[in-house]
Amino acid sequence: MLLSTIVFLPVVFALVIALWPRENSLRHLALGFSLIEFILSLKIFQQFDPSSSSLQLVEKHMWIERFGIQYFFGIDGISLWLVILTTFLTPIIILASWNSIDKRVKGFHAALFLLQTAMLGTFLAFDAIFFYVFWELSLIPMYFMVGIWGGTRRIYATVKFFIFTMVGSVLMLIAMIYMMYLTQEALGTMSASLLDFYRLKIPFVGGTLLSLQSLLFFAFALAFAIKVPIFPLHTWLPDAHVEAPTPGSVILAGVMLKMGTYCFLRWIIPLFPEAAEYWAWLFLLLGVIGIVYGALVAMVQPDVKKLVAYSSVSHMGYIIIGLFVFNSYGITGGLYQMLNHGISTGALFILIGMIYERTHSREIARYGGLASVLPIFTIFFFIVTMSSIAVPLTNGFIGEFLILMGVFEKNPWFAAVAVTGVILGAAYMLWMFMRVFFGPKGELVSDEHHPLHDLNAREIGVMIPLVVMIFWMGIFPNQFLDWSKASVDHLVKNRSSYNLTIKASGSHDPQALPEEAAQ
Amino acid sequence: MNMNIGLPDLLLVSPMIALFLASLVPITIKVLRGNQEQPALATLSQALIGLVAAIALLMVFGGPGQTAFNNSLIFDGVTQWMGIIAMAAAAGSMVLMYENPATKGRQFSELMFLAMNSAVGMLVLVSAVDLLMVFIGLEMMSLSLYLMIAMSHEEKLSKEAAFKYFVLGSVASAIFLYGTSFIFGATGSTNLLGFMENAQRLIVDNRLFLFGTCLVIAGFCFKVSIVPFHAWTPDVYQGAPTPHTSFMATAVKTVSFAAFLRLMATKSLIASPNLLDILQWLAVITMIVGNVAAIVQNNLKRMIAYSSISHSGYIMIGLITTGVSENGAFGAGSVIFYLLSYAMMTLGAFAIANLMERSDSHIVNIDDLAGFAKKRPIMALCLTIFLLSLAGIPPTLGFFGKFYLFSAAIGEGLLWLALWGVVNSVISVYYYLRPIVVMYMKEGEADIAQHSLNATMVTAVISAILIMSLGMVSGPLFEAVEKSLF
Amino acid sequence: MNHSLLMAILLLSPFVGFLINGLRWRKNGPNLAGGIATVAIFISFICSVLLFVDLVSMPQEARRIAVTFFEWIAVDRLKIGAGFVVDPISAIMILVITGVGTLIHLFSVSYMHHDKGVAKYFAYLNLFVFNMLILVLGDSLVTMFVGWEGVGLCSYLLIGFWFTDREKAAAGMKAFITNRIGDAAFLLGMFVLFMTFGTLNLHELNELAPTVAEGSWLGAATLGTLLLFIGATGKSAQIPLYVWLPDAMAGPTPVSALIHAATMVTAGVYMIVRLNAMFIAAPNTMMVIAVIGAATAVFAATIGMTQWDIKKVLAYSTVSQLGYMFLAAGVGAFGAAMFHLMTHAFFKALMFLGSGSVIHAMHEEQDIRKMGALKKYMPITHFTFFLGWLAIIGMPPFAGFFSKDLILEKAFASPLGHPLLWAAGVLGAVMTAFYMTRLMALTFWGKSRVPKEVHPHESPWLMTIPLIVLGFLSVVGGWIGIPHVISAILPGHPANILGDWLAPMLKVPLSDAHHHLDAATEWTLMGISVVLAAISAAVAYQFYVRSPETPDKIAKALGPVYQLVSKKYLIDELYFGAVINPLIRLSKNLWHHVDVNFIDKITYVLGDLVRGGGSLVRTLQTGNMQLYAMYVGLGLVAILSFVLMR
Amino acid sequence: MTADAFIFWFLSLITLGSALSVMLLANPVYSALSLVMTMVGISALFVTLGAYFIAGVQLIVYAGAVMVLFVMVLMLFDLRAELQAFSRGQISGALKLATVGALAGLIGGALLLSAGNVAEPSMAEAAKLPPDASKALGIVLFTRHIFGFEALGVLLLVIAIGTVALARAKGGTHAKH
Amino acid sequence: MPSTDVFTTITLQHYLVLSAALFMIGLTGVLLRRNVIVIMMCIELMLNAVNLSFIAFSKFSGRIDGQIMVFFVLTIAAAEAAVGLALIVCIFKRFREVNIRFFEHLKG
Repeated sequence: MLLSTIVFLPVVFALVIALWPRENSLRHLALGFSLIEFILSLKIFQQFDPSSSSLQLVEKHMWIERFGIQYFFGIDGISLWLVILTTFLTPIIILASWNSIDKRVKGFHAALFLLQTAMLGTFLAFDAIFFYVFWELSLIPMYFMVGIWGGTRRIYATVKFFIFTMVGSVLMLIAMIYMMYLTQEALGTMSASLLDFYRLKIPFVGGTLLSLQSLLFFAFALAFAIKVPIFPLHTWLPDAHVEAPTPGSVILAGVMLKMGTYCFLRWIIPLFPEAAEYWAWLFLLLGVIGIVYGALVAMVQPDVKKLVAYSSVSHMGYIIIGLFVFNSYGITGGLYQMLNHGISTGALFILIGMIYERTHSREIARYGGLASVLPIFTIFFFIVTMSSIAVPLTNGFIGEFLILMGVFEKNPWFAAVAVTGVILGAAYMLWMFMRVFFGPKGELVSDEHHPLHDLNAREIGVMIPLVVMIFWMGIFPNQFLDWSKASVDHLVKNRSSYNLTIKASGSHDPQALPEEAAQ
Repeated sequence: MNMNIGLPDLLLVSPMIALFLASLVPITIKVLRGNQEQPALATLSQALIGLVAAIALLMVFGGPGQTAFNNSLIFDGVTQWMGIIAMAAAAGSMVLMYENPATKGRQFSELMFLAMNSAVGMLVLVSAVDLLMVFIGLEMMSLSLYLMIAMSHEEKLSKEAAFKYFVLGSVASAIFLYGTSFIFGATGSTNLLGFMENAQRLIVDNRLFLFGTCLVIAGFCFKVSIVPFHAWTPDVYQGAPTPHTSFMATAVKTVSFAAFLRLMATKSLIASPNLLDILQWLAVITMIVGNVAAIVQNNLKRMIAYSSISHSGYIMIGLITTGVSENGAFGAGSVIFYLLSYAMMTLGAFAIANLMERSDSHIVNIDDLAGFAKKRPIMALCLTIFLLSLAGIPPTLGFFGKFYLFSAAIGEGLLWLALWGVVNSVISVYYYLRPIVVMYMKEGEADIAQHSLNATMVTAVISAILIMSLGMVSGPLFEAVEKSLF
Repeated sequence: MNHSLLMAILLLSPFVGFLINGLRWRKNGPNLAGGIATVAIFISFICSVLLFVDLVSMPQEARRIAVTFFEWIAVDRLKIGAGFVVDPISAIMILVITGVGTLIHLFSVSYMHHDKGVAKYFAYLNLFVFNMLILVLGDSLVTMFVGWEGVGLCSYLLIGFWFTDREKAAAGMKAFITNRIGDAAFLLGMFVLFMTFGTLNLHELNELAPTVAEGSWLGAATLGTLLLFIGATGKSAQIPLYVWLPDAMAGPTPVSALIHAATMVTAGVYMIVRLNAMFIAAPNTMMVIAVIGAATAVFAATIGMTQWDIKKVLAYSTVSQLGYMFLAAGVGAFGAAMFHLMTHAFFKALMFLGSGSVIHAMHEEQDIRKMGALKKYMPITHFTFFLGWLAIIGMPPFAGFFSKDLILEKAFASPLGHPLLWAAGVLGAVMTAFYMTRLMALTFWGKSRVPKEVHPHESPWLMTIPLIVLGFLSVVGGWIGIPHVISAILPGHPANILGDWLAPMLKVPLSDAHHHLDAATEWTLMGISVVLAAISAAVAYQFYVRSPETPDKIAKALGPVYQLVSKKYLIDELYFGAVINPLIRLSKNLWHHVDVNFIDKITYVLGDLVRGGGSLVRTLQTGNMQLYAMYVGLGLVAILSFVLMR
Repeated sequence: MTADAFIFWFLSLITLGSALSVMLLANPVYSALSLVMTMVGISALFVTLGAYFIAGVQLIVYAGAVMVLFVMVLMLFDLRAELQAFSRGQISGALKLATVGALAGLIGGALLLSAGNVAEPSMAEAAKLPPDASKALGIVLFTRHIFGFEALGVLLLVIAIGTVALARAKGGTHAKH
Repeated sequence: MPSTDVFTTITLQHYLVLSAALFMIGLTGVLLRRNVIVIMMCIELMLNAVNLSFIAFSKFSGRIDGQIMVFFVLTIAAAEAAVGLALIVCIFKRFREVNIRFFEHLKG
């Protein structure tokens, strides 16, 4: 029941919030709820067995028997940290948006919790259609978040976001249905369970796009590639980020983009091993282009948020190339980088939100000399910047290092190009940092009428956990990687005939046993 | 001639009888009261009781696969489900009529009488397996509808709509009949069950039968507004009073598809690849035309009208699936399920449109929704649910409708139809999002009707709740539908 | 004492200092902050000494104290621990770092006394030392890389310490990004080595290094070391990535002394020495290193001769001296490289601190044209600076003489060496003597050109004590590496202590392991360089003290050449014009033309297509029902004719 | 040429001719009268086909009732010949004609070639079919098609009430301006 | 031989083509005429064509059901005419116009 509780508790929270009569205590309530959820998600560690590569804490019930669609939650080392990331970021987001969301507070928090459910469900669902429901569901709260609480061009941005994402996912739906029929052929009964999908041997012919496996591969890949986003499907991202309110940006960058990369790892690579292998060059190429392109374009952005958005394109490029080299380094690095990016880019967006609250501008040119006015803010921003450009002992380094190493093992040339991202990343971040924080005071900073105040206790409280995580993950990565190691190794070793078993024994959850026995 | 017609037949048609008798109640009361309207609520309740009775009788007596009156009527799963959907949708629409400025008030009894008899026609239509009965049912339904539309208190557009509908409908009827005559000529019978076994052979060998089938299909296509037989739809939907539009878009469309489904169930498509192809193209073109035209609309009703055209295209996918599969239960089930979801969400959407109408000639534009979310948050949420469901976003019922439809199509190897379907659902997202955008993200003072519209709101809320909750249990529901067929 | 505890204290003491000062950066005053920081480093120094003593007490072959605190990254074959190792090479480094570091901290207390951000300054400085220690102690390339980037980061922070000046902030950024270019190559180098040898542990890499020299340019060892060397050029300011170092003088002067002279910039050399076996296996790399080193030595020296900023002169001098170290490393004389590294740390730190003292006295004036005759105002500074001067121009028996001489000798005689390399080295030495003398002359000697409102004065004792200590070290520092030929005539003094100390760690060039010059040649070489340097110094003295107008004449006579050199060969402009600006233009074009006008355009076009279709349908929907009936008819025609086909 | 054939050709000529005049004549009253003529022609054709009862009904219902309705409405409106009987728009006109032409070609062609496609005469029924089939018709109508017949009754009732309601409705036939 | 056949032997096809011709004339009228009443008449024409077709089939296939169909169609056509004329009157009252051109408010 743990996973179900974790996934669906936020819906209950959302309902309670929607019905809560008093506006002024709403934020406290939401914060409390999100903390409860976070603590609950930590209970996973208690019950999770890191030494097993099997699917754990499984909850499996038939949902739509006609198609073999199941209510199927499970967790393994790959999804574990993304779940924690999601529950970890939510209280931070609520705290960060304490003042910035000043209209329709109720709706905002309800949407946030709904979104949390959708994201958690995406990470935990192991049935295609069940998964798809969460996947699509996540669009709606986000759509409202950007559309209602966003900036001036919010409607354009949010519709673009919705339609871009939708384009990819509908093809995935078709592919999923097709695969359900394939399971019917192969296994006798129709099943939408991912574990049954894994058992399929889908015919693959190299050299052509038209072999079944390649077509299915691309149908899935398109959906995920748009979500990630991979160049050249990224143009929705900068718009969405710039227009989104701070919490929206944080969720978007922190978790939603990870849904794409996570699914590459969960779906694409094990489901279509030959096609993934055959088309890996394409994704490596696009990933590398994304890294360089994102970095270059980020460099010349006049808007801080857009800069960070493009930096996301660049960082997500790393994750993609990491995943598509199929070795331990790349995949571990990719997985780690997902968490890193979630934390550091999330933190960047929070920080940008904080300064935006003070000056109502994100134009780099109007800043300057902020460091002497807002020293605490500067320190946090600097730390996060360091994480973003992957300075060792911050989390970013571990991810990038492993990814680059993995890519190098597979194809040194791609690694050589990708490594320029390390340089360009430093260039655009530090250049921006210099223009905003250093030098003489800019027009916004020196405005006599609106003296800027440094971070208050709440804002520091928001940043502290993030900063702690940045260093914790940078200094003790093994504490994190150990939980995923078995799953990643299992994936890497058995990629061409991947399957996932359900962990039957050793579960601490007494209720899990009869359910599995029923299976 | 074996002519034993007896009580069983009467029991089977008891829903129609009951509904007809119920329809006489309000109008009789009006006559007895000296041409004075009884309270509208009483009229409405009588009508609803009639519909509920019809549903109940349909469920009780409409056993699996029984025929009545010498095989001219059949009572099977399709009849039951489609009948129930249509009756429920009609009931919902009648509730809207009760509160719409263009339909409430004077002559409400007559309106209810016509609407209920239209529903009787629907029941005939859903159970008809004889093309003659189909024709009678169709005409009973349509003629009442023309009169209903023309009776609107709005004096200009509704009249035009009624007349357009009438003329084009008559032409379509003529075409349908002409086709029927060809089929009669070719087979000596107008009963679908009569020539079912031969249909596959005839469609290949017999050009008369082929043409007859095509003409009949064209007649159906007109009723369910498949492009290019659709042109009446936007105009009539816009011109008619909103509850009537809802009535047409939900109940009428459902039963028309039921009759169409019967024709498809003759499996003649299996033998005729040409017919199959052209139907597929019609489905695709319908989806595209409906969706792209909806994008450029400002009038809310007109937009929903075009969207309804595109939904016909989706349902066509299911019909084609039914037509090409050996056991059409999956396809037919998906069609029924889709119609169920479609009827609910469209009814809901029209309920909201109803809410917006201030006078009998008020035209509701999408931009008028600005600020709606602030003024009526629950209604806005309901509309959001309806629109998302229409767009097929999970976990709404609309998503599952599409899912079953596309699954059925893929199962029959009609992958490319499913692909067109999903591509179109992306296009449709654009315009379904527009009202949501306007409601939630644009500032404005939504002008909504001042008079009380409780019944409309209840309808909307019930629809919304059903859409959200039935989505979760759609599996058993779909299985129930599928198992009850054929 | 327990080694791991000692090591932990060694490493963490500066870090704790950093934390204290960093968290209380608004509250700690200069004395408190400085005190904490200095003590922190001094504790490290004591630990270093203790470790060193332990090391000495061990048998020669087993001189290695390795501590692994925890496993840091473990993925597949990659196992990186938070492991630190003290061996003869790193022992020297930690002594230098903590020793010189303590002095510089001490100096800073006074130097930064009036700065508002003094606690922050000390925090950064401590952090730097912490990172530098990680760099030198790290037992694998990755741990080294942690320090490597960490010191770069601190350097960035300290160069841009006075960030309200955009120039200074930009200098910091330039340093970081230039370093990053090297770091990127460093990463690739690590990957090459790891993929080939399966480990990144320095010790294991040295063990696994090929025993036969690689001829190919693409061999693992060659490629890996070459890439690592590119990393080193970034960190150690060699051609072509040296451009950041002169700009780095924007930071506070003690920072220049510590980071940009004594410690950080030598990291590249240190890295090469650590991996000497691997480098030795790659003669092509060695050749590149030697050539780059020699070229940098000469090239930077030429620029140094034309600069007017006291710190810029020293900066180019540093670049040049680093060139020497690379030259040494490149010819396989790792011991010499380490030796020069150490002596250079002493005298260059001295000179930087001295210049800091001068700048302090001159109220932040750095232009040597506005100085002169400071000798009388600042006797201690002058005297110590004088010692440094002697050391750097290689006058025996000062520290620089021995190390530089050793390098030149190896450049000439090593199997990897070449007379041309030696010649370049000598040329560099000559120029060094010239510009250093010029610096001395213009700053301390000759006539005073000090503006009237400035009243130079001797610095306080907190600043002069480090100068004195370093001055002392500049004199005696070289005595631990006295060549055999000299020790032969200096009975009682052991020859080349340093060489012996390092010997077990170092591999000599593969061919000809026991190559020795005969004494006469050695003497001759020594003589040539010393005499030429002395002459050069004398000429410079003549130019700048006796007849100050001569240089101008020569400059005029040289015309464009002089201009070019004094403008640093326009390398910065070249980089900007050829790389950075085009890159920014490219980026803008990418943004406008690819993102906005192409990818988004496609979506707009698709949208317009759909809307166009919608408008088309609208126009067909005329409202005329006869037309609608015609559509019905047309549809019928379409269906019927279609079913007739085929 | 047999008498049958002559009668057929004669009647077709009348029917088609009057049908064309319905379509072509500008004055709606003439159209209406031509329509009556067509009905009569068709009725006569029914007779040639042996459907005497239907022929009678045709005359009574159409020529009698329906046409009277038409003429009454025409009188009500008091319409004169229209200046433009046909829709404007040459392109659309041509298109419409082309459509009808194509349709006529397709259907006519199919019908001409349909000789073998007609259902085999059902021997059982044909035997029972007397020359005057009215009785048989009645039997079939009230047995096999009883439900349709009843439904028809309902339909007529509904239409009757409905049209009256419409006439009384706001904006209906009796509405005032 | 065939030429005389066509004229002398009246077959089913003769009736069918005749009915088709009537149907097409009716359709043409619906498409082209502007007076709504005439359009109605043309619709009646189409229905009559259908009736003719039914009777012809009925005769030549020897099934009486065709006549039943015609019976129904006749009745419903009459009902349709009643409804149509009621609508026309209704429209005429409102628009004072029977020209189809004036009923184009709903479009787009």
